Amino acid sequence: TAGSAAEPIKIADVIELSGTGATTGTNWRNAAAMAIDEINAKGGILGRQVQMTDYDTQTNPGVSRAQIQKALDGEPYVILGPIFSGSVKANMNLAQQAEIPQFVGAQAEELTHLGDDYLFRANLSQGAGMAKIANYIHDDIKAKSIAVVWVNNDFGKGGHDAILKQMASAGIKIAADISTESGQADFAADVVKAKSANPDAIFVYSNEEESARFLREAKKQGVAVPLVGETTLLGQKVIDLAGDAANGARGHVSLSPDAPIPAVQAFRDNFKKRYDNLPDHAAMQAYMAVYAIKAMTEKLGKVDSKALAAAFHGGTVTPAMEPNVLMDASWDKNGDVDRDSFLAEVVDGKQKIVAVLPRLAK
Amino acid sequence: MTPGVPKPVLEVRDLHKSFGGIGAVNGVSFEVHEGEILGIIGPNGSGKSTLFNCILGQLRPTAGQVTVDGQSVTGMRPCDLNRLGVSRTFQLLQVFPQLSVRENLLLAGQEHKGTMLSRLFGPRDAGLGGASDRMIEFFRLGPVADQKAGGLSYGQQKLLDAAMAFMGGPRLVLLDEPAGGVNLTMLANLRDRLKAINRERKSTFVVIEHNMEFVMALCTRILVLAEGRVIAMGDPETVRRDPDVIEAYLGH
Amino acid sequence: MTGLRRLLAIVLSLGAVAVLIAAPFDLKPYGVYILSLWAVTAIAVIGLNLMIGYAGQVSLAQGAFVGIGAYTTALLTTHGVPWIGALVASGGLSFAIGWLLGYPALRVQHHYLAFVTLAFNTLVGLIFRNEDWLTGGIGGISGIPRPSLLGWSTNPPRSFYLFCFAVLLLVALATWWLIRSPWGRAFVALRENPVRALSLGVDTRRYTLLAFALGSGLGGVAGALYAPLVQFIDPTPFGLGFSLNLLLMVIVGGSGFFLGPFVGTLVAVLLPEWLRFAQGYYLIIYAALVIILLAFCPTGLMGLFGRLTTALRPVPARPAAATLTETVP
Amino acid sequence: MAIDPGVTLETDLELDRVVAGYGKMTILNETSFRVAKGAITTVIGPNGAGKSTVFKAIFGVLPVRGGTIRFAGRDITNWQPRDLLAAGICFVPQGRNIFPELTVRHNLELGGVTAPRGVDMAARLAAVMERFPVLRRKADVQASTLSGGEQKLLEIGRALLLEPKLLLIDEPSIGLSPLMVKEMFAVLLELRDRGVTILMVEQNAKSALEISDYGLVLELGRMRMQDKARTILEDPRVGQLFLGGGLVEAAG
Amino acid sequence: MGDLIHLITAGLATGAIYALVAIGFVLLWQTSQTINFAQGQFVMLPAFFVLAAMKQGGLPLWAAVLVGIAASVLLLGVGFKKLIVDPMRRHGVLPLVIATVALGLLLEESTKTLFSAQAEAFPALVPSTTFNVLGAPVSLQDLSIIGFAIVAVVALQLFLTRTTTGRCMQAAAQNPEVARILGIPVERMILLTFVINATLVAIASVLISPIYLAKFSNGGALGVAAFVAAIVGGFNQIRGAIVGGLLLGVVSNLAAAYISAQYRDAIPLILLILVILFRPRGLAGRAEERTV
Ligand SMILES: Nc1ncnc2c1ncn2[C@@H]1O[C@H](COP(=O)(O)OP(=O)(O)OP(=O)(O)O)[C@@H](O)[C@H]1O
Ligand SMILES: Nc1ncnc2c1ncn2[C@@H]1O[C@H](COP(=O)(O)OP(=O)(O)OP(=O)(O)O)[C@@H](O)[C@H]1O
Ligand SMILES: [Mg+2]
Ligand SMILES: [Mg+2]
Repeated sequence: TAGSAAEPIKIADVIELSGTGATTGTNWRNAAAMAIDEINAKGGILGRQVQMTDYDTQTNPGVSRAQIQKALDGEPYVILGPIFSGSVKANMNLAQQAEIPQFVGAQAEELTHLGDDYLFRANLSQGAGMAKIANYIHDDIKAKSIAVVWVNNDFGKGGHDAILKQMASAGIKIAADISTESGQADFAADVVKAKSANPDAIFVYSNEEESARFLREAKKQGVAVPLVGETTLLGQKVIDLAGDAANGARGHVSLSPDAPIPAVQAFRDNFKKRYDNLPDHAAMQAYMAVYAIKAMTEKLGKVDSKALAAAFHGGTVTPAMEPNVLMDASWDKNGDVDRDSFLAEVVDGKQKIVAVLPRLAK
Repeated sequence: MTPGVPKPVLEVRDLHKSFGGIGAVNGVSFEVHEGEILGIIGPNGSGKSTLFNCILGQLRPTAGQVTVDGQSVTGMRPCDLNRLGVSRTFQLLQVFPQLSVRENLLLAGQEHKGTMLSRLFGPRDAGLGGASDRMIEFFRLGPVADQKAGGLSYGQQKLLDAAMAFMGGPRLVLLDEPAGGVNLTMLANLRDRLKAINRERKSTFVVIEHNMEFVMALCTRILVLAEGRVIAMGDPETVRRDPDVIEAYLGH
Repeated sequence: MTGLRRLLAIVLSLGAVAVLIAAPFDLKPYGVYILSLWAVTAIAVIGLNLMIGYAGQVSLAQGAFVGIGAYTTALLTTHGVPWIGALVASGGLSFAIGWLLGYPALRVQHHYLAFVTLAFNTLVGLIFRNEDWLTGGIGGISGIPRPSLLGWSTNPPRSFYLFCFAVLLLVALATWWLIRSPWGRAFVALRENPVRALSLGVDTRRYTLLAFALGSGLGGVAGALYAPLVQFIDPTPFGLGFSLNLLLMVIVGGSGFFLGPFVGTLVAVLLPEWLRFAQGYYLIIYAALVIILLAFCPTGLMGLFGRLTTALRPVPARPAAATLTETVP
Repeated sequence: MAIDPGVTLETDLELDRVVAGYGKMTILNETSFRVAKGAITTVIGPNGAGKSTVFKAIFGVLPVRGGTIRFAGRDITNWQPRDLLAAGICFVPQGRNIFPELTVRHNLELGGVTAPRGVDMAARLAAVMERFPVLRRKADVQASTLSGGEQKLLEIGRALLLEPKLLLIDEPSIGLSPLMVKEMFAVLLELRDRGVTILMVEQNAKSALEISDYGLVLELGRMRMQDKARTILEDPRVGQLFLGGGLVEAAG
Repeated sequence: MGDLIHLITAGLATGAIYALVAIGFVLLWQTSQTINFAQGQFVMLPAFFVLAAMKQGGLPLWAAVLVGIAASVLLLGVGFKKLIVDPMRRHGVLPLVIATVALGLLLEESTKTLFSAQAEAFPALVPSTTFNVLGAPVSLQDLSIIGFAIVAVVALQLFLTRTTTGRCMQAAAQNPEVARILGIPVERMILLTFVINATLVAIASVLISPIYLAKFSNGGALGVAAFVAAIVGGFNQIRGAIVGGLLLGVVSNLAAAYISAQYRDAIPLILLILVILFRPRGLAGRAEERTV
């Protein structure tokens, strides 16, 4: 995987560019591409240019496996993606066999407990995220019971299971457990159900446009209790789509382009300028992952996949090493990442960060 | 006339068929004895084809009984009836357009040969090669034997349709206007062939036809339908002279 | 099929077989994987072609049957049942369910039937997703072992490909025999003129159900190979999209042609891969090409092949009949 | 219903060495004949001779590969049906040619879509229904539910709506009861007397030739004989080959 | 009780959307015997034309809408008919079905690549004011959709059955050869069909998108739902689209609320199967023709 200084460093981006995951996948790809262009413009990594190739998984595990295989045939330095846990499960062992580190956007809890020491998360696991949500609901909202509205797909199911676990341990009662479909248009039934269970809060965990539609329907039906979300619900995209129906939505944001950090906001603006839409958290993950790889590689002083994987276990990257990693981030022995995260609330059409939650491990 | 064989091959008892309340067949009864050739004539829309469709299970009769060899077959599926040796032709062309003429004939016969298994593992032509060749020969379809049936002329398709009805070696055949569009000379052969089969195999025919020459020359007995009712029945000459028949059907 | 055409077809197919056996030895693992995927998918498409191309029974549920086969195999083999057993179970189960799914076809045809099967496909998908206790739900089933037969492990990509290809060959030969037997003729009769067929003693009900069961059964067989190929399954791949894609392969290859499925699958599996150089545009180009292809040969690639070979054939003789000039017999 | 050979008859329709066929197969091989104006000409010939093909070629349904077709002095080779209708030619094809899911009335009306503005369609429609009362009785049922013969009547009626100058009619008698055949022939004769040219194919050749002025024998896509209908009718070889010589005696 | 009424009204609103899309299917079937699997995408696309006309062209909404309709008539009407339908019509339904499946993919991918992979908010023609009906909130948008769907259905039904042109269109579909022999301009009739369809989808798109949001991937699910609606209602009667659509909308809401959220999508499909098996012509459809 090393190679002479002449040839570029190859990064394989195996990601959801079509199928149900296309939206986040595209965000991820765009951010990664942007990061790499920036890096190359500044002279690359250790003086070598970086070259990224996209492999579309079509949000289909079988295809993702084929694409990882293809990527590996090209002998890349690292692999970025995929985001969907199913795809990761289908292809992670190939990367492991080839001993190539793989940075995934997948949040499913189990992934990092399968003893794969080449798998790294670019984002908090749902476990970690939900733990913070649980505290928030318990301490700040002081809810005794909540309704959980989740999208019944790869992404939502994992979150659903995680939050239920957390709620159980926090002793908060689940008033209603409502599964919704991705691409669902009419949330009347779900809001009715959530309302009639009269909980202290409603936890909404779904994709962007579905979240927006839910917020609108909730407003239409005049839901009074707080609508709590994790990351997506508070993203600028959802706010734009939902209009003023989004105001008052609150919750935890694992990564936010609106974080009160200059570097983050610079990133957001560049991205907006380049792609004429706002980055979502997937975009940030990818962007930060690429720079983390850069930072760690330069720290190592050599381009060596195996060494890189080793270095990331228990390793930390900081803006001091490379400003564009945006925030401190450290990976544990399982490959789980840990970062500061935020509590936010939507106030007249903008996401407002109300608190920064420190890393668990500090 | 027919030899007085006691049990009728086909017996229709008080058959009714109505569509949305409007009766197409209103209480038709008749018997056909072994070796008979019964002609059915009647004005357009008098219920002849509907009668056939009810006898053969294509349509479910509103009321009435149909028996073949004394066994009730009312509501029996056409394919089971066909396996009992009852076959038919349709008034409107009914061939398998994408299959060659020969394939059409093989298909027409294959379900009468062997078992499901032998049809899967047995010979491709189900041992009907000879039979189909003879049919092709007789109906002058030789030149088009390997053409797709859909590409045949109207008359040729009509003949193929008739040929198919005979592939299974049936005992009772119901023909719905076999003469329509068939060249007169071929028709003469057809008539002779029907008579021959009827004589040799003692097989029985019921023929719907508007071509009176053909009917008169072929049939041993004629049944006249009008508005779904039998208005006359008897030997060709009597029927031909029957004033009602002349009024309703033949014209002066 | 005329002698010339048959000869050409046979020569081509023998050549193809030889190439396909030799292929994996100078391909990277990825190429081998794609070839295996082709072989597996082709089996499902052969089944679908049997239903649509021959018996004229439109099914939009073939994807679901691949899924049923895949899940059955995954569940059994991960619980220690040998693959052969799983294969029989997968095929058998799909056959049985296919038989049941055939019943609607006795009442309705064409687009109505298509939508019954479409609904069925979605229902199966929902069961895969929601019945965690059985199917692992969205989490899916991972760690599916690849079979080893009489000590020969098919774990390495090449071996597994050859294994899939062998199964494909067997299926192909069986189908070839079937469609040329009187059964095949009866299937075509269903497609061409069920009313007439019925009056000729063809038990259309039995043959319809058989067509469904056999076609779906092959779907199951494909599934039994798909599971160990990917070694992980979840509900996503077996949705309506997959069924439509399988249908696409039948039509693009040429429905009602024996070789259609092989060609159609090749196009649908390989073309997107070849086009990946076009990065973000590859699916656009792929879709456009499919449309263009169908616009130029709606009867599919085999139909085109047929047209080309007929062009080589001599002009058919004008059908003769009795003539005035010839003396009367 | 005798024909008067005396009347002066100029040519109305002329085929000159017309070549046409299906796919690679040539059916019409330099077929030439003339059709007299204001007369009934009947084409006879064995099944598959190419009679319907001639009609399809004339009416632009089948591309003409060679030769020319002239009507009223104009070259109409490969014209579109729409233009032929405008030129006053109507075509009643062989077989079943209806719009199954439309009502009988609407089926009829569609026969007149190309009629020039002014004409009073309602009146003509009434006239046709007068002629074939069954069409009035069933005016509002789906055409597909008509009996075979009734469907044919529907087609014939439909062709009369435009009051054509030249009527091409392919085996109109198929499926019609003798009474209806008489009626239909009567209609044709009336049309002729109004100066309409009629070119008809009939397998029911004897009755057809009896009302025709001219006969025309087509065989293997070639015109073999063309003469006064009576002459053709009496030609022994024609009788043997195409008029089922045998049939006559047998029935006689 | 209030809940029930609310579920029903909301269901009717969504149902109207399905109906609006379903009309296209039924129309295409009745007047050209074609099935368009890209119908969902057809409804998804015009919204983006409008957005583009507003963003790039800087037009006001109403002008942009006209542009959208024009574009869709051109592309999804004339273009679709000439480039895709014509070559395949003669070869039965299946090749066209597949071609339209591919077309659906083409439209989705192009929209994703050329416009945006993300959902876009879409400006509403009618204000989104809501008022109460029996204690259930109903928005003006919902009403406008139901209204338009009903108008479209009635208009088309009259056009097809009462006018000669309408009947010529049906004739051209049921028996093109004979239609040609009678001098019916078959090609023009079919073109007309697709132009009408294109106009319908464009208007549908504009009405739906403010609620549905404009997104490249909206088409698939919408298309299938509309299909189901069309079949349930009756594939050979325009009015079937309304019946099926509204029924479907209500049923899926009630199913989600009272039967099973996880299997909410299953209930309408089971309904579909039952309808097909026991009333193949559909709830509002016409009986099929005589077969023998
Ligand atoms: N499916 C149907 N629905 C409604 N009416 C029908 C149906 N089938 C037949 N009929 C009516 O029943 C009557 C008898 O039809 P049938 O086809 O039996 O007449 P037929 O005696 O065969 O006439 P032809 O000699 O013209 O063939 C006709 O008036 C026809 O309109
Ligand atoms: N669509 C077609 N495709 C291929 N061959 C055809 C087609 N139609 C007719 N033929 C062939 O052309 C020849 C003449 O057919 P045509 O229909 O003109 O015969 P015809 O004289 O009308 O016979 P009939 O008296 O039976 O109607 C026949 O041999 C037939 O096989
Ligand atoms: Mg009849
Ligand atoms: Mg003819």
